[in-house]
Amino acid sequence: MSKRTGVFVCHCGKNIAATVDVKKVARELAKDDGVVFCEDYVYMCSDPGQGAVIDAIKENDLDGMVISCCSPTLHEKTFRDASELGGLSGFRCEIANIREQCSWVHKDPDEATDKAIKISRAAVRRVQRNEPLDPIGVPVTRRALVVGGGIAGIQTALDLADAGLDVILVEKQSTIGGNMLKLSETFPTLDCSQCILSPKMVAVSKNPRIRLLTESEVESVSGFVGNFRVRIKKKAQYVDPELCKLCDDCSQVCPVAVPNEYDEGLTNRRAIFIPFAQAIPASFTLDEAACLGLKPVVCGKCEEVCEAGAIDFDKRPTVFEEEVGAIVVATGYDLYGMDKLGEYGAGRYADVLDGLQFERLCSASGATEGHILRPSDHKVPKEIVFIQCSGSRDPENHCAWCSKICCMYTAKHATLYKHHVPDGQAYVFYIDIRSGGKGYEEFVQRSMEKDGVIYLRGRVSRVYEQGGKLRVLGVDTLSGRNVEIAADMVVLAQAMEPSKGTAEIAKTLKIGLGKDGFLAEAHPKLKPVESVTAGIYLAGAAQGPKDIPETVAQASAAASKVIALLSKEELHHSPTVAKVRDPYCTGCAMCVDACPYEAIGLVGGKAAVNEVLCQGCGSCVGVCVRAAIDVKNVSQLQIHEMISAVLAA
Amino acid sequence: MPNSSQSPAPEAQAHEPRVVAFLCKWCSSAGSDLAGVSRIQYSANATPITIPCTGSMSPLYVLSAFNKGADGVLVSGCHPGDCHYMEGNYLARRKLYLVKQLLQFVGLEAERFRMSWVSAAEGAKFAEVIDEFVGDLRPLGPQTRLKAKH
Amino acid sequence: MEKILSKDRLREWVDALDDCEVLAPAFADSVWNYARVEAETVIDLSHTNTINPPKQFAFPQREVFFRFERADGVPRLTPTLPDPRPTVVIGVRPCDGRGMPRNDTVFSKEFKDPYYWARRERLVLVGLACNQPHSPNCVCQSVGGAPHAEEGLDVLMTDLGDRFHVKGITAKGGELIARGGDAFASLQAGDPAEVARVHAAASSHPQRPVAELGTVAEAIRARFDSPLWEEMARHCIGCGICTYLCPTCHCFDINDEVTNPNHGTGERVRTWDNCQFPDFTMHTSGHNPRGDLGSRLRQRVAHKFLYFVENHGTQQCTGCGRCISECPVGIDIVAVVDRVSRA
Amino acid sequence: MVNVDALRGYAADLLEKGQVRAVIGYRRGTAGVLAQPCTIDEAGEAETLVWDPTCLNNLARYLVEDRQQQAAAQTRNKTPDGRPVAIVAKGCDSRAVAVLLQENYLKREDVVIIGVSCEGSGVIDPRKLAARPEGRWASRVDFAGADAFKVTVGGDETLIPARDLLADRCLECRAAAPALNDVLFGEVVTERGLDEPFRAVKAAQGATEDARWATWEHHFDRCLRCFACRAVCPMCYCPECVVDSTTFVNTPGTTAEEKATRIRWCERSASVSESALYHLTRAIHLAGRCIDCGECERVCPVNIPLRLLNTKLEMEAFEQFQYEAGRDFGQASLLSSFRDEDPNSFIR
Repeated sequence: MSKRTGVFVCHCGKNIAATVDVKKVARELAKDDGVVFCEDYVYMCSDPGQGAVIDAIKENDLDGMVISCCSPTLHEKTFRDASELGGLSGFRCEIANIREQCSWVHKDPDEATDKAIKISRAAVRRVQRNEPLDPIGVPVTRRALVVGGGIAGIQTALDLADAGLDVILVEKQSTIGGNMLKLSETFPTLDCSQCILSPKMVAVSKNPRIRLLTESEVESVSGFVGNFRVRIKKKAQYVDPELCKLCDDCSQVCPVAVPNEYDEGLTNRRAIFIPFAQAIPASFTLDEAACLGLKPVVCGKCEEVCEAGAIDFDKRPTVFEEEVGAIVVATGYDLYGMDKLGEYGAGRYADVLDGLQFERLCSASGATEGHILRPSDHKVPKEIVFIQCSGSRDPENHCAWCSKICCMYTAKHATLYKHHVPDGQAYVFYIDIRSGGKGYEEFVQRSMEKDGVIYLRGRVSRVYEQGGKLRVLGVDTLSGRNVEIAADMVVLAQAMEPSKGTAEIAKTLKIGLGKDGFLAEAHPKLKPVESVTAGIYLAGAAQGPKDIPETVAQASAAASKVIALLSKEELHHSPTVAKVRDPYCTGCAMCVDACPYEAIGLVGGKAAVNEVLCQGCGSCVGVCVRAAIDVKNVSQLQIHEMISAVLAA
Repeated sequence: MPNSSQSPAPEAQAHEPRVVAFLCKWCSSAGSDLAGVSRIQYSANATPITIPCTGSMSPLYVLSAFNKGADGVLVSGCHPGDCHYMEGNYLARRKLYLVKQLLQFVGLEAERFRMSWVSAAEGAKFAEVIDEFVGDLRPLGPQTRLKAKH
Repeated sequence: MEKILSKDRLREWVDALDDCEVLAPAFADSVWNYARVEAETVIDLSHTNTINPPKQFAFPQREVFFRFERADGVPRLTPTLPDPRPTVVIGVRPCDGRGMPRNDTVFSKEFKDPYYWARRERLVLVGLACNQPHSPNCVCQSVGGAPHAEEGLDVLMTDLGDRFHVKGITAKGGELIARGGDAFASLQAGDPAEVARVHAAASSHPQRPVAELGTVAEAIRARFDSPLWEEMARHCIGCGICTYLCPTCHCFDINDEVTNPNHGTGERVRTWDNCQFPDFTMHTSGHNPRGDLGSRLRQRVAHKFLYFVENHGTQQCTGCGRCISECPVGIDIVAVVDRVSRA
Repeated sequence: MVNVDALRGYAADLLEKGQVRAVIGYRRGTAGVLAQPCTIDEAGEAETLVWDPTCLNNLARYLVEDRQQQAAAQTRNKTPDGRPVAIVAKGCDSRAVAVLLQENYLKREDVVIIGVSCEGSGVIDPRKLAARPEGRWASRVDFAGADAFKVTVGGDETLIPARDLLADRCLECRAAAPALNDVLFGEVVTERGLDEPFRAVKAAQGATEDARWATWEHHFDRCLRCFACRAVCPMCYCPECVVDSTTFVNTPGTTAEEKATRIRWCERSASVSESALYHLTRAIHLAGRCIDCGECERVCPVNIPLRLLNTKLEMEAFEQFQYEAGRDFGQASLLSSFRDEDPNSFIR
């Protein structure tokens, strides 16, 4: 226990001193048990302030230090480092937050001063029982896992491999490329999406450091930063990509036709098929669910015609266990379900499409080979309506958030439409145009001015079919008039939502989700690519709506974080972890059940903490009826003393 | 007889409630920081004690605070689903629901124990929670029921 | 001094004691216990024995010795001697009356405990003789007492149906009766005989014998190391019922209760403690000389029937039977003494 | 009807064949009407076993004692006798065993549960018996079907309606026969026309806040801190009670620092505040663990209705979390588990 505690009370210029009588705080604290040094100072975080900490420790032989100042999120590290320089363990230094939690939120000087004394006093009582801990060293596995093979995952994997790290890239579908592979052109440059993406896909397939596992999913994760153990399940590989010669004989004989998800359901495909010509791995694949029967084989025609002998119906799923040091989650987005937009005729009328379907219509690799034709009758639409914020920015009925990219892709769609159908008319219903980004505003302006797209500010209330036309009822709030357009096609700029399975992967990886279901970053400003779990990073639209350049930037940022992490010889883990008081433990295992990190096990009938897994949350403390477990430096004794200190008259 | 909640003694009217606020480090403590950064003014009656997670709340912290004379005890953590440690707030919710039920059962004034979810982004809500709590406590006067009488 | 008090005038007497704290048995929560007599209280002396003996009125469960604080770094102590109102306890059963002088001995023999005596000197015990035993576990006569024993009481009342025979035993008792004035009547001719008849009838109820009382001390000494103790204590759960309810158990613990930890303010407090708690004899080293149930049962029984006899010349047990009736697991001091004696 | 001779024979047989180390059961006490706990080590003693409505104790308490002694023997480097212990268990007692199993305090193979049915009735409340004329002098109480007890005083036998003598906990009992058993004597009776579960606690919480506090202040004030409630409870097996360190865990390995840093949550003074802290902590520490054997209330010398504190929380556990202590020893404990739909509306 600390018996020579020092206290510094920071003025923070006037930030604290204007409300809190810092001299009085120092005077009162000086009277407390074990406080041997107590002073106030104008700016503790300044260089002389830190120097004063170092000097005070040395001159007064302090074994504990409290700085009453701003929030510990700001300068805890500063003062712990200063303490170390003074020869005192950083863990023997605590911050009393008398600025954010006191001087800034109270006006009455007496009340604020009284509260500042209590806060400081509690910190003194706590620090007096802090242990001088050493960080826990952990070895590192220099290999990373990337979950999701869209542009985010691809970029991360390439950057990591480039830095000399081995990468496992796991993709649920049979090709990498994700949603970007479905796009025709990209805003604002209108370059061909597949043309800029496919070189990266090929680079993935050719990179010896990247192990690509398509049709695979992460089943479970255990371990901790630097040392995760992942179980990955790969579906049965009925077509061997090494042997497949892409001759297409198999699909010619396949009797099955099902909607082609890679073409957003606009065309059909066979049970054995290749998603795209550019697919990586470059191989046909067999859709188990659509196939007439594999066990026992019902049809077997494809196997008969395959000269390469690439098809083997007896293949089974395989499960890998891999060790990795870091994980990047890049599971991407889905468009908000069309079925939820009944008022816009979605799902009812064949010519009401979502944005990705429209991309497929525009794409040369799509069903219409790049001609914009109505799915219902293959006629060229002469009047087309684009509806923005379809499902976005509607907290009552749909998604509360702005999906960020729809303004831009709608402008792109309208432009592309005009390029394909110069005599057609495009209308865009919008709430606002959000075109922040390099060249973005200019692009939108061009669509209006050069391509004559008519922008109507207002919401659409209803879309219904009448006389072979889609009647779009809306309002133009700028002119204050109701608008009715007889359209041939309606395109809904559906909101972006986290891809299906995001919640499951978050649970598997034990990372948090925000209220909206996107993966939660550790700090909205300062840690935008870190998840709340150390060693797990986020990239792309799984973390929130974003466009391609932003996704690529975040992917590279995540990669650089991983590179920095895995470049260390060993990792340091916070030592404020749970500690079992052996004689008190009865082995009831309530803590084992309560621990979210599986960090506690029973050894010899008593709870034992894996200090490396433990994050110090204290769930174990909260459930232990025997008080047989504590988190170091926030022990129950310390909390008890803090309660006493705060309430002592 | 202890003070009745219906008719506080005259001196009780002037009593300034003393509140211990257990704040989880990641959400509610950060939320209180945001209230500070935003300069949102609120009552100074609550003294914060930061804990790693509401899941680490021992029921004894609550009982002990009342024993030592707290007029009110607040436990504030992350919204369900937002726990930095994934599950701690769910464990806390179940446990502290029972604590609250028990305290009410023996007749501690129901208003004296409160729980809230305040995220790191909810500085304004933090201030509201404290002000409302202190406002509700003020008419009750001093907490005499569980307080140690020395 | 002997008087007759009609039952309907008992209240008159109590009302005359208006400067005193008056306590009498009351049946509440399904148990008899002493309660303060208030203006509206109907005093009911049909009680079996109270669950708590009257020792608490001289030896309360919590006694503050002094307060401590530190002002400007200098410790300061403030002694706190109790200064109670005179306290009259009505309806004390003779077994409990006999308990008081035993406690007086403990708290005065080597050191006169000022806290105990500050209360004790202002305590007046008004006994009520038992006309029949209250339970099969009443063994007052087997330990040298009687249903109408006067030892330790200031006044003894005997229930004669519609009236009490009231006898002043000590000077304090006499004064107390005198304060009742007209409420009391003189004895009639037949009263002494009636009192004697009631006492004799009460004494004639058979009670369980406590072995050969004179040989018990020697028997315990001889069987100190007998495995019998552990066998008899096998189901003891180590609670404090037998000792806390005992009219003569008097062990205590002393603790500092800190009220302001920042400035070292608080009180030094004496609280009851008891030899049946496992930590009672726990040493700082971790060694516990009475670490098993048998040695703790032996301590309790030997204290009553051996050590107290050695130190003070009489058994400490007064036969109230509480420790038997209230033991959650049926440990029966009469049977224990009997087995040890016959072993 | 439980055939007591068959029960004795079964116990004797277990001991005879060396299948168990001991049988924990009930025998006649030496004072008063109540049976008392006993531990039978030899087949010959099985004759003394009894089963009647005065067998109040929850004998699971002695499984705890037994495990502690086994552990102590092990630390003294004695080879412990690894055979199981048999225990005579009522419905509530068997639920206590289930909680001990759930908490790894025992292993299933370490205990042989000799279940006894409460005959559709239950055990008596000795205070209710003592309150009747001559009740203090009763020498025997026997089951007389589900609805009555046969009370013997001197040579006289009287039938008394079961409701008049039944312990409160038995009036509200939902399982008067042990579900967890290795052998069961007597019939499983599920339908009982007595009180609804949680009737008493529901009545108590109907009072106003001030009235509730007046009641509990009165009770906390009367508490002697004899800790009989804790001592008799099979679930209160902590090596050291967090509220009052009456059982110090002091080993040669305990450091001076540890001795100096025990948390004084609660003072030893038997004052309202300290006793409240003790009882409330005990209640919350028993949440999801109390199986309502009612022993705490039965043994309380000043008759504090302690059962209410525990049943209040068991009622909440049952109604809000569909959790029943002792129902299934494989379930996760109440407080180390949660569900998304747990009550949330009490939170601001």
